[in-house]
Amino acid sequence: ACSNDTTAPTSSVENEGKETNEDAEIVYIGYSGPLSGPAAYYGENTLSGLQLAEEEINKEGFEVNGKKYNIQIVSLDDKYMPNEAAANAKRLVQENKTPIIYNPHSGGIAAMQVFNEQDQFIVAAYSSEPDITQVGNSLTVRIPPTYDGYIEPFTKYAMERFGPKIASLPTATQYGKDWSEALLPYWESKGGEVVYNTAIDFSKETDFFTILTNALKDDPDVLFIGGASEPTAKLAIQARELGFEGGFIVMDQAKLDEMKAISGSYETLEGAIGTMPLIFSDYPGTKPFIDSYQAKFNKDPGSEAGFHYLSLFIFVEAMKAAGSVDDAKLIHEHMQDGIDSLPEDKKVYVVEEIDENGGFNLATQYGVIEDGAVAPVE
Amino acid sequence: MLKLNSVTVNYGKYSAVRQIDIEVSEGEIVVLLGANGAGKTTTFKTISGLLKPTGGTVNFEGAPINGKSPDRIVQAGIVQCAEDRKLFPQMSVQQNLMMGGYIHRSKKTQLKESLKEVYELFPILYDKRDESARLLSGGQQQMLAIGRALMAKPKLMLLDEPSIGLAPLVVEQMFTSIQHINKDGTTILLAEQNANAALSIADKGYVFENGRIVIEGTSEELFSNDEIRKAYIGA
Amino acid sequence: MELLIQQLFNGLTIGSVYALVALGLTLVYGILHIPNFAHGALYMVGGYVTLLMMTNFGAHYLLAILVSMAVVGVLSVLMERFVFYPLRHSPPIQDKVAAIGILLFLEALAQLLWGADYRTMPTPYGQVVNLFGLTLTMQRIIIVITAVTVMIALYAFLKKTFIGATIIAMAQNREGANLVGINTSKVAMLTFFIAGALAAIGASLTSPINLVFPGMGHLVILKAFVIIIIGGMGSVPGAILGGYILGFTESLGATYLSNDYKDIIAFVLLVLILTIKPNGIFAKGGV
Amino acid sequence: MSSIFSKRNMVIALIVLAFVIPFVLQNQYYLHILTLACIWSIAVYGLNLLAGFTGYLSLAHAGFFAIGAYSLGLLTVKAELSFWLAFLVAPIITMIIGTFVGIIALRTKEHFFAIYTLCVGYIIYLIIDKWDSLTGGVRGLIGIPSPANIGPISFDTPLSQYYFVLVVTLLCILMVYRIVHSLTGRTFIAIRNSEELALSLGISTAKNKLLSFVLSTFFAGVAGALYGSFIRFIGPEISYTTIMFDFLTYLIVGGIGTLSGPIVGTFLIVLLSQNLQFLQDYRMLIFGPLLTLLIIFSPRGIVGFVLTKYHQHQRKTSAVLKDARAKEG
Amino acid sequence: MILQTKQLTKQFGGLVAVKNVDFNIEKRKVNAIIGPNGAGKSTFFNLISGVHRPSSGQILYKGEDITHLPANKVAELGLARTFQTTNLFEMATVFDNVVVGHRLRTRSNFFDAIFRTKRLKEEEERCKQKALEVLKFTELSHIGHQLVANISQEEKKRVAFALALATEPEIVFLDEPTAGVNPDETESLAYLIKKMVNQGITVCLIEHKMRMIMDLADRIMVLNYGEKLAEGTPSEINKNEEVIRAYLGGSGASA
Ligand SMILES: Nc1ncnc2c1ncn2[C@@H]1O[C@H](COP(=O)(O)OP(=O)(O)OP(=O)(O)O)[C@@H](O)[C@H]1O
Ligand SMILES: Nc1ncnc2c1ncn2[C@@H]1O[C@H](COP(=O)(O)OP(=O)(O)OP(=O)(O)O)[C@@H](O)[C@H]1O
Ligand SMILES: CC(C)C[C@H](N)C(=O)O
Ligand SMILES: [Mg+2]
Ligand SMILES: [Mg+2]
Repeated sequence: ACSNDTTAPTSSVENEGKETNEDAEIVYIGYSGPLSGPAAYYGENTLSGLQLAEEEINKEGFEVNGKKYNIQIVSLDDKYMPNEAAANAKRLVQENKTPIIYNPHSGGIAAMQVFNEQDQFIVAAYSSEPDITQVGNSLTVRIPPTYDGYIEPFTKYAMERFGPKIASLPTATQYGKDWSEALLPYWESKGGEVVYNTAIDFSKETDFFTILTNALKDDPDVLFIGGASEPTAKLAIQARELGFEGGFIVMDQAKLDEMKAISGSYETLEGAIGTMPLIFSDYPGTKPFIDSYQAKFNKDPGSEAGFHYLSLFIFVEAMKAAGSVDDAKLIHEHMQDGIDSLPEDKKVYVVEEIDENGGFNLATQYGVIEDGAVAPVE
Repeated sequence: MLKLNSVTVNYGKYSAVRQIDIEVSEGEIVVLLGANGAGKTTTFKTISGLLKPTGGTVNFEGAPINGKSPDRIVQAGIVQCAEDRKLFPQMSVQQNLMMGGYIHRSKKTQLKESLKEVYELFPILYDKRDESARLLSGGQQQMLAIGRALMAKPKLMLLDEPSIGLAPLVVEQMFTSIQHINKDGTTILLAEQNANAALSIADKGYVFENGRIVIEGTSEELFSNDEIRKAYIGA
Repeated sequence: MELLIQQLFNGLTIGSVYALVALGLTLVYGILHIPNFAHGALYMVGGYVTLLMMTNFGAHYLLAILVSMAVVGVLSVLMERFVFYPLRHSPPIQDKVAAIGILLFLEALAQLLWGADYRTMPTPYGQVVNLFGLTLTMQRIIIVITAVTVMIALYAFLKKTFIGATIIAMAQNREGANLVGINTSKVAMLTFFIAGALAAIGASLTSPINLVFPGMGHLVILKAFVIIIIGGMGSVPGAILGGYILGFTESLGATYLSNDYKDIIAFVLLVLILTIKPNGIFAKGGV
Repeated sequence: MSSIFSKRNMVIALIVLAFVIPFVLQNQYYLHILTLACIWSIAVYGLNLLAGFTGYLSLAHAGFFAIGAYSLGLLTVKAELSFWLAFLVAPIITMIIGTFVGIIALRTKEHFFAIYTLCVGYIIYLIIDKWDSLTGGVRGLIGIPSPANIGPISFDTPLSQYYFVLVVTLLCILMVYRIVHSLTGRTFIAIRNSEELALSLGISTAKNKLLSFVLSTFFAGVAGALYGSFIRFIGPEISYTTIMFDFLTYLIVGGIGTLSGPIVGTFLIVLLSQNLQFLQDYRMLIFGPLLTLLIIFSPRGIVGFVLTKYHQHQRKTSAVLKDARAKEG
Repeated sequence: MILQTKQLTKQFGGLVAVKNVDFNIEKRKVNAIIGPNGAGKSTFFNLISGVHRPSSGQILYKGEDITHLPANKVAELGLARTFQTTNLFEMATVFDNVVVGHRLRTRSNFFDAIFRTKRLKEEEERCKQKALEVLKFTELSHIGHQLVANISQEEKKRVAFALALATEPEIVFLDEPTAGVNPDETESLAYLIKKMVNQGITVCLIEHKMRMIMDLADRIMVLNYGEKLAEGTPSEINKNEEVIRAYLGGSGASA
């Protein structure tokens, strides 16, 4: 295998056996993310959305300048490490001439941004890290929304329903810290009080009782939690075990439905407010997406999958509008066109526009758990 | 009982023992004499399976035992009391002795019996039974090593320089004990620098030089051999 | 005061887990001088086997743990036979790297077989118990009780039984053990088996309060290594003491100093201990 | 005669190869990988100096690597020092911290030293991770400049960066070569062999051990600084145990205590793991056992294995020569 | 008299390994120490050479108090030693082993190493010359290029001598230099020791091989349980009843 450098790394979705579009050319789309190690599940979820999109796109193929194309995802493992992500990006550009490379962590994205303009590829950045779009990189597309939109409604809801004391226990990633840095001042400005504030490193903590005991000692009304859904759910469960009866503000990385899978019922999570789980969303394209995702992967999709799925369709549309499948700059310039011409049934979320820094702007929905069920907030 | 047939043992390229033949019959005390580094310890290690011979065979009670693992050889009835004693330093005297009875571990009463016998043979060990082995003096450690070997109720006991570093008085006691053990039915193969004492209790002996056996004979023959008197007895 | 007691109990829980994992490691390290970095992977496999026994075969939690102990024990023995036995004459660094290879393999295998996702392990002992103003859960009480029982049992096994004594004997003098008729290969396998079984117990007990996933071994293994060195390699009381020292430092440090810096506090404490006692708390060979 | 001829020319040939390879490969990605491998190998040389030649296995080296990288990063990004000054100062800072750590850590020996330094490495990681206001915490440090132009030479293309890193690597190897082959190196080896003996030969083991420790942190610091300027983004994970285990693996696979081991091991493993990428999920299923097998069948590493064979061969030939001479005589 | 111990004592926990030993080492003589295993002989060496700190007592070298000097300083003063278990770098050549022996007489540091300064080159040359010289003296020149792992036991002992000699010592302390060596080779080592004394070096050695000691030693001290049991010429020691009882045995034991 070592000497056979010309063969492209195959995608994990098998392309052989699909009889359509035999004469179509292939556009390689790069992906670098954690596919082994502690963050592998996160990586797999993000990749799965791309794979589903790839499959659907290739049923018909797409046409640019009268030429037919198929997509092929080339995925490489970077173990969540920036330098590996950079090496992967180099490799993808060099061997597959990928005009777009996805990466789902801020470190990898930042490392790629060092050379993506020079090497002419778009970083499809799945991160809510504000820096990603603020460094002024001209070939970056930030896919998920920033969390600013959540601060106000979450605060309002939680404070009104439960009271003014909050204990903050976000995940110990930059994303988590930024979230709490945005939330807590706002919370205080609305007359609230922060009674405890620390970050939890889910990759190092075996048991959350110690932290929770401290967080709960001043009887907070609300817990601010978040991170990967499953450990976040564990945190909520253990808070209940320790007698906590208030509500939760759940940052957007965790999904209420995924948390319920761990807690067993929504009762435990009563009073939690967070982003609307994809399965409860009702954008035009959500339903078809959920159906085909369930058919393919045999589980409910999370928003990571949804965003990746959606974004690939937008990129394809942008390529069509740009009239090029390989000119990253041109594609980036036509992102707005791509968004505008996205078919209704692919709108898993509704992206309104792409801002001047390359960030998607979209309307988001929130959900709360009331009486043991998810309910949308007005 | 024990028969070494043209046994050769190498350490890497170096032959420490070269084509030696040794025979030990039941009930005998046989002594191996020789200078430092002549190959006695190597021979013992080979018999008890810690080393594999490069050539030749070792037969015990008619069956070959070369190449067998040390624990199998102990089960066959050969127990070695090594030159450097190889005690379990942090275990107590009694624990060391009980470990010596490892192959009879299911026979609790027999073990108790053996323990009593050892304590009778070496009363000092009884006084020190709860002391860590490493805190014993050299002589006591040597007794413990022999006691531990006896616990296995061996048919053949290999004693590698039991008198090493011991005060003459202790050496005397040691040899008396060896005779006792032998009278109780244990065959003994002994390596010694202290040729005088060894030959006085042995039936026959072999003299090693540079890994070869240069002289063999009964104790009387060796005792009266001038060369040996000069080299090892220093008369 | 109540806070202190609650945190002491929390420290006890977490310390129990650390001690259980460290025990298996210290046996293997102290007796065979093998720094088995793959021990964390055994821990992880232990969690999965228990989980799968419960979810796929409907086995009771306790039965599932027994099966897990057996499976991981055997896996551990296989590791000894195929990797560490051939390396028995090499210096420990080589073992370390070989163990890293196994670790990578087992983690990848787990991910392939069972997926990368987080799973929860159900437990029949989920009840919350309130005692004297303390909040305990049955599971945590079980963790502490089991850990203490297992430690006492292991200690008694090593000290009071013949088979156990062979392990100690081998640690103290390998050739000597050979010379009294102990099959050292068998003892090595036995030791690895026990270590594997202990990892399985640790993981099976902890999983209901955390999650089961391929990388779960990382949570404990580094700390376990530090513990066994602090406690003196091969020392059973040392591993237990080290586990609890770390557990209490973490819970009390998080409470009275800083949660963000609690790991630093724990590690600085460990460094201090080693600075003052360069050979660990329990010097070598104790068992 | 022929052996001098071949050894010397091999080295020259390899260096020439290293210089022309970018033109042969014409592949940015491989250039990137080669550059990274060079950087790693410098750190591994540092580790080797201490673990391989002096006999003290430090597991804090990823930490010192990170200190080098962060020093460069902070000096350029926050203190806005000129690149070259920062590049000079970064290894010095690493060495200063290394001196303090070394003085205390070297009180311990063997396993205890290894674990002690493992703890120190972990503490370094935690400090980088937690001290947000200085290091940027988990977000890391972004925007480290690449080497500034020296007159007409600029370092902003991958090719020029490769040459820059290559030259530094060669200088470092030369340094290690000279140290190992000097009286200082002989002193280190004597300490590894037996501290007792070294002491009895009048060698101040404490001083020399510290020297070796500090030198090895120097190489880690240089590698870290290079890494920072090459990837231009650093996060706390570069000081984590994963990186430390990588270093260790490179060293052991290449051959600990040999001069070419670090570079052989690093290049082999880095290229191997990159080339196994196509296996996707199965990568570690293959790589893990491969690593284990490599250790089982060649415990002294690739270079150790080759050296043993070489010595055997030499012994045989000299024996043959002796025989021949004997027959003649 | 070149070196003198006064009431030298060493305690390990409860064990007194060396107890109030007064001993004088005579210049250019062979001073031997004998005694049963565990008598404290090696410990006595370790005290003098600075490996262990004495619990009490004094060590004077040419009238200067060296009791508390670390081992490397003691070596610099001209006291060299060998160890009971041969202690060499197995995977290096004999020559490379010996070169480092002269390190303590050189000054070059690692800057010299990196810049290959004149001083380093000179000193390296000096070390190599010294190595060649002592290899010649110990009759090892022919195996200088061999790996230590591949040479015989007796050759290893000689390498250990060579290493000690490379430090340019005034006294060498030899701990059981002929252990594990056959009688023929023992004799050639004894010859080498004589040769050292003829060169003006003072020798102090520990041995269990009586015939060699009686032949070689000018003076003998007998240690027993850490205490000096007797001291004198070989023939005096040979006749000393106490020594016979505690150590020599012989007629006493068989009687
Ligand atoms: N592990 C080893 N590796 C290499 N050579 C060895 C080893 N063990 C012993 N030898 C050598 O083998 C030879 C025979 O040694 P052995 O220990 O059998 O002698 P011995 O007769 O028991 O001597 P002693 O009276 O000193 O106990 C010696 O030259 C010794 O140096
Ligand atoms: N570092 C130490 N710690 C504790 N006890 C020690 C230490 N070194 C030596 N001893 C003890 O001191 C006593 C004297 O030991 P030493 O090595 O000096 O004996 P020796 O006369 O050289 O014996 P041999 O002839 O066997 O070499 C022994 O009982 C030994 O166990
Ligand atoms: C929630 C995610 C969008 C955040 C992502 N894990 C990051 O590293 O930035
Ligand atoms: Mg012997
Ligand atoms: Mg001695």
